[in-house]
Amino acid sequence: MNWDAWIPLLVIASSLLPGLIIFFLAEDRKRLRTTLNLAGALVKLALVCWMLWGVYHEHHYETRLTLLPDLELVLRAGPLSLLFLTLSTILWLVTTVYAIGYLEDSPHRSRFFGFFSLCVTATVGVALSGNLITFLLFYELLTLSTYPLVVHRGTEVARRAGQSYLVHTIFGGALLLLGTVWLYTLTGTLEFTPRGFLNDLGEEHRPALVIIFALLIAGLGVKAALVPLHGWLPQAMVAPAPVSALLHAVAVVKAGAFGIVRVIYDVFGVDFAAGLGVTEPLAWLAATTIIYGSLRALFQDDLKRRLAFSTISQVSYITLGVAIAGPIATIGGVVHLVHQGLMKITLFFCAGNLAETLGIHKVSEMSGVGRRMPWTMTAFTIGAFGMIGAPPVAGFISKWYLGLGALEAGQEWVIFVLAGSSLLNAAYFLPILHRAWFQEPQDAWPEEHHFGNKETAWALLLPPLVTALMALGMGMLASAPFSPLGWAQFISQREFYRP
Amino acid sequence: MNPSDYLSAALMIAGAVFFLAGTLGLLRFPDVYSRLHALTKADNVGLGLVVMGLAVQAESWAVVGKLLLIWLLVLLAGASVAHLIARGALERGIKLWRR
Amino acid sequence: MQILYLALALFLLVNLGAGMWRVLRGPTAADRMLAGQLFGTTAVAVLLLLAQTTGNVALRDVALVFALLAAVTAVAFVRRAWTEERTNNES
Amino acid sequence: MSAAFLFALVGVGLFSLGLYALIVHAHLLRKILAINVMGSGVFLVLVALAKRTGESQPDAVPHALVITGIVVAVSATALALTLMLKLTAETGRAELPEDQGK
Amino acid sequence: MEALTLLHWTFDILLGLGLLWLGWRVLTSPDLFNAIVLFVAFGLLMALAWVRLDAPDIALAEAAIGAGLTGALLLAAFAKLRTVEKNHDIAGQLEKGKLENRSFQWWPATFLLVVAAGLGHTVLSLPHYATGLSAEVSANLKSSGVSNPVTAVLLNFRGYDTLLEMVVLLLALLGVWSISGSALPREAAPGPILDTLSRLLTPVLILVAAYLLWVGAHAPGGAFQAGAVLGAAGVLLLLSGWRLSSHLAGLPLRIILVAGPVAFVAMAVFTMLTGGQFLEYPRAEAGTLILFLETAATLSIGTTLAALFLGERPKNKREYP
Amino acid sequence: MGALLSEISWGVVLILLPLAGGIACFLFPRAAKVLGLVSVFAVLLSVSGLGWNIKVNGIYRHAIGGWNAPLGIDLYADGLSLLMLAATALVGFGISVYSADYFEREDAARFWPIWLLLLAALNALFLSADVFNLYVTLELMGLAAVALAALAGGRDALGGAMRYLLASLLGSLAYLFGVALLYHGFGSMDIAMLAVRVEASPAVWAALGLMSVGLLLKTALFPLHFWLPPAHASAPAPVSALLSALVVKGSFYILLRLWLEIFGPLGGGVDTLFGLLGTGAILWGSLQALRQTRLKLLVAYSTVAQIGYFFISFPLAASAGVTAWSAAAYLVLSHALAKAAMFLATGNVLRFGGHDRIADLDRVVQRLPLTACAFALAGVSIMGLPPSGGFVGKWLLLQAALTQDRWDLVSVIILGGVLAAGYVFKVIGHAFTLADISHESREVPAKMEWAALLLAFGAILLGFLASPVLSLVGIGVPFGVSEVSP
Repeated sequence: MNWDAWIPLLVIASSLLPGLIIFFLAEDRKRLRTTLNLAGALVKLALVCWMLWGVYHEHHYETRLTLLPDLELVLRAGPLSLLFLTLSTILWLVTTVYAIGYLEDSPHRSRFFGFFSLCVTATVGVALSGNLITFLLFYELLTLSTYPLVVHRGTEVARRAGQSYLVHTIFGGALLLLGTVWLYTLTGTLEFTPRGFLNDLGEEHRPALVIIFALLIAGLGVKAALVPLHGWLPQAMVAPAPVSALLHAVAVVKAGAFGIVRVIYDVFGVDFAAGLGVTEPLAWLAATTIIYGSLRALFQDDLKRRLAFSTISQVSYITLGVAIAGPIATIGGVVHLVHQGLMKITLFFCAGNLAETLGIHKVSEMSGVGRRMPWTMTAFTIGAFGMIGAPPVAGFISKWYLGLGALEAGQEWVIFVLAGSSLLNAAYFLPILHRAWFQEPQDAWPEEHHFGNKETAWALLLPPLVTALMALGMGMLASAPFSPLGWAQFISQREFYRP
Repeated sequence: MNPSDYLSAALMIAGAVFFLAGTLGLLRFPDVYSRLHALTKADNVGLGLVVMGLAVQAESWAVVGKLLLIWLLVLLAGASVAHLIARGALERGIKLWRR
Repeated sequence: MQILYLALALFLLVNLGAGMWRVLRGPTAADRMLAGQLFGTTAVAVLLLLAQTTGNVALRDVALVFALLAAVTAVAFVRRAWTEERTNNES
Repeated sequence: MSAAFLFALVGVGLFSLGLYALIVHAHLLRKILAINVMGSGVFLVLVALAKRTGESQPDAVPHALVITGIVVAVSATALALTLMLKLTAETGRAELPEDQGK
Repeated sequence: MEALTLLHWTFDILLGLGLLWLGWRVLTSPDLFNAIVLFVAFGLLMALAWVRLDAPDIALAEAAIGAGLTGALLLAAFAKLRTVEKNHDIAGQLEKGKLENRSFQWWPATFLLVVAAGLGHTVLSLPHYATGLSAEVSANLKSSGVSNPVTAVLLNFRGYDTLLEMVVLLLALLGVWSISGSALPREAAPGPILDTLSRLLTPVLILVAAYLLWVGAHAPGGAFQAGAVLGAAGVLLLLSGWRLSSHLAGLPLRIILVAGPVAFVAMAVFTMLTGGQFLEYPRAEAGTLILFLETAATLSIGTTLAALFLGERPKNKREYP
Repeated sequence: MGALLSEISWGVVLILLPLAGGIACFLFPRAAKVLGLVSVFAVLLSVSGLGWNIKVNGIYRHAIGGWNAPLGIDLYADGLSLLMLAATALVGFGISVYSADYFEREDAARFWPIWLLLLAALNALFLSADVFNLYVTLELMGLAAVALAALAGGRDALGGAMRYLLASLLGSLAYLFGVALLYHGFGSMDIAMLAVRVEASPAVWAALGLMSVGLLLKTALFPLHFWLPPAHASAPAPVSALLSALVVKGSFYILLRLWLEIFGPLGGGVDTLFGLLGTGAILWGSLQALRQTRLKLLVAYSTVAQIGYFFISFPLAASAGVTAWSAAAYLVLSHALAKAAMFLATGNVLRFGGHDRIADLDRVVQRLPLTACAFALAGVSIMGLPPSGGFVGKWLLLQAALTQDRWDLVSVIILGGVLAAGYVFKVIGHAFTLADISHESREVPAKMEWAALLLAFGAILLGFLASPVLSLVGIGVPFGVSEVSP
């Protein structure tokens, strides 16, 4: 075992160990806790950068541990893994900073940050998984580590949200498990392989494979919030804002979407899946979810709920991209994994800032807030434009490639879905912006806190600004090397062009 | 069959008759005291006769001794227990039968 | 002689069965226990007879133990189990 | 048919009788008696069938097993009786709590 | 000869039917005390059945334990049950041991008839001749150290079972001591008759126990039977109002209680240290070692049975002067 | 060192050591705690010795008294026995550490000797190769378990113990009847010899029926589980843990052993019946667990449900033997650890808050984070979520079921996991709800919390140890070689 084999493990450990230590820290050891959190995040970032450089120079980072007699736990850094890994690592760092500011005086912080770290560990594991059982392992760990975060507030509403979350995810996990074992009994392997590992399977297994696909997608669709499995997501809004950011942008829904990408690319293979005839229904399902989520978002007054339905809609772009099963659409879908993450996390940070600073929870309370919190609302505006798909924000790139890809694959109907969704996005974001920037403020904010002469605490303000800038930058510098788009093209090539 | 066989047979049959008598007494007599009386007499004598009958046939004196020991033990236990039961019955107010 | 031993044993067994009636009938616990006493004695006799028929001398030891243990049981009854209150009933 | 099978069948009968009583009766002392009768049935089967050697001397192994079994039975009976008494002291009835009031 | 066979058959069939009938009455008679007396009688008949089955060793054990000690245990428990129920003052509920004789229940009865029929069929289907392990037992009897095959099996061939057996007894006692706590009914003074009886019988019982222990090597008898008789002696003493003096009720009593298993464990360690298998006695000393084991076992069994009868942990102070 | 390890007959040591320990505890009640802990630790070491021994030399066989079977009794240990012994020693040690602080002086003197004798009985059971000897160990185990179950005193515990005793005695008698039939039909009590000699006949079928019913009763397989919840729920916490984690496994082991060696090869539909009952157990037990309002009863019913999983293996073993049996073995092992941890955690909750009403748990579990964590980790294994021993077991079970298209069983396995999640989270949810800090009643010693946590952690760790564990279990090929490769 050379050093390269250790690095994936180190990446896992860099958040696992601080997390475990934090559990045992007393509530008031704030400085140590913060140090541990940030140090872990920075170490992880460094390691990821190291791996990025390495993979680009064709190093192989792979860890294997025996799990069952014929099954191994595999952690491997491939291009797709790194894309997701980098995203979650960066966003973890940002979110940690934000959470430190956000949870300034609330109780149970050690518990919170412990599970927070576990949650990131699970996400990183999901990203690095080299086979389906490893994926399953971290996927379930993610369920378990996010549950305490969802119910963190400890209210009756939170408890019910947690229950709903559990019912959905446990059920999804069971389906995923079933699909995985079944697949294993057919093939004897679960190793993620470009263009899938099912090509040698006989014709007689096709019906079984269709069902397995359905099981896997259903299992993943719960976390990816595909309609009709999305019920938990809006309820989970009761969680603290950093948790929502984590759920929506980094960890949970992303893990689901990422899993769908994995299943279609590295388990079934795009061609094989298309040949089975399973991608088209999936595309329709994704399209339905996109429209449904947008429509529901339109009618929410609660800001976070509106964002939640927006997530349901936006995440399905990723699914849609891979389900179209063409090289260009793939680029769109995969790159949206990153873009949506950045934009959505910005929006949630901003929503959190509004709630924390002014006590604003509802869209109808936002009149004139742009003047009170200009920086926050600037970040919010960038995020919202990205969601709508307006250039030069990153969201535009995703939609552009999705549209092109659909045309290339001869699926023109997708264009209408994209257009319709963009319109709807505009319809639910623009009124917010209008209200925030152009309406007169109310006499008093619901519950105002003062942070000196700043609009809010720096730990709360910095993260959304950073992520907003990144979203902007990725849109403008999309063709630069090492940009998400570049990676997405790399991934797409690997899948569609035989060497 | 030699003469000793006849002797032992007679003794044992007599013993059996006593046992029968004891049982009949147990079944027919009207109260616990009279039943006690009949029973202890009859079965102890019955057993004694059977033991004697067997002793006639015994192969060694040791066997005879053991047989007698058994009989003595039964006698002792029977008498004591009968006494205890009778006293207990009186203490508990079980009435004597009067014609 | 064998036949006589066995016949007597059989007779005593039947005799024992007849005595069972008193156990079932009662009426007082003393009566039942009394019948139990009869069983012990009868069983000792049966065992001695069987020892003679089968030639298995060990059965005399069984009879000996029987004789001893029957006494212990009876004492247990008198000392412990006989909890009847003063009664005025009569058979 | 021989004495071996005769007594083995009696053993089967006692086993079944005991099981019936164990199911039907609620009183614990009765249940304990039932278990004892069942045990005697099993012992009888074990020993009766040991007589099938065709010689005067039966198979000694089951005899040893049954002696072991009798000691187990008396130990279990003693424990059961103590438990029954203690339970009765708590509840006032020598029945299982769930059976009471039926 | 014909008549003899007929008598044998009659005896066996009557005995078998008697057993079944008694078993039935034990379990159905409406009076609880009656059921116990019938159970003692049932033990008596069982002992006769063992005799008929050429199993004098078991007959001895049954006479001592099945009919004797179990009867005493049941009678004592019955008495305590009355006291307890009286304390609870649930009037008329179980008046004088009469219980509501649950009416005949068809479903269990039918089910058990089927079970009995199936088991009966199974028993009858077994081969009519089978030697079991008797050949192996007699082949190895010489090297076992004793000449009574049952003792050979119990103490040598399957001595391990016997070791565990001693532990079963010990565990039962531990369980009883751990559970109990119900006060004994105060013992009435024994009275002259009982006093004399126990004075006479106790030495006899102890002698008989020693005799059975000794004779077990070559004839029916052995540790269990001897232990049971010894236990009966203890029971008789307890019934006569005798209690273990307080300074013996602690460690000394416990040492005697575990003497049997300790002897076995010591023997096991000894045999293994001398290079043999677990409980493999040196052939030459097998007889002596077995007698040693049996003596310890007899002491333990007797004391344990008596302690089980007493039912509660002896106190370290005198309760009954 | 190596020579010493293989010179000593560790199987014998494993039986004598706890026996001697138990007797010593009985003789010197004041020192019972120390003597007990030392004995249990020594047993743990001896199991490692035995494991080392059979890993090097293969199957362990020891002819007691120098008489070989069938005349004498043999001790026998292969990978399966080793697994059970190791589970017993590990869980037993954890529970012992817990008990050292749980029982006060008076109770400690009662608990330790019985527990050590129970340990001796379990070890003897797992090492026995003789069906009658197994009966004696079964009785030993039963009496010890009942005595422990009654320790708490009071109406519930005594009633539960009484019911348990009756069920246990009935089970043993049925088993003994089976032994009688086997012996008289085939002239031996040695399992291996019987395995060679048996052929389909009424005696074998009746023996199978009697022994199965007897052992199922003791294992508490639905619908013969009626005695388990009252007994397990009313005993002191360490005792509940012992009963649920180890004692029911003893009778299951005998059943498994007999099935593998004697009855399984004969065929017949009994395995299907076991599967059906297992299904019933999973569904009924889980639903009952969901309905409970008291934590201890919930955990007890969870045992009823989990026992069902062991029996799902029987119908699957016909054509996927090794996988199905490995699954059962792994489930037994991980259930032992997880369930012990759960009961110990419950004991902490009860001690701290003085009650175990699930609806009012908030304040209690929040003040005991380690205990809550232990319960949750154990719950992960019970639910069968990765990474945990329970997951490995269910994975293997699903694999065996899917290779034969047993969709009925597949759905039961999956559904059981979902239901388990339901009842586990019914409890865990309370750890996160807001609650006022209340006046707690009693301090919980740290050792008691850590014992529960470490056992639970062990159940999780098993998720990563499947390969070595299964290769150890495979020593002596207890499950045959009929592997179906996927």
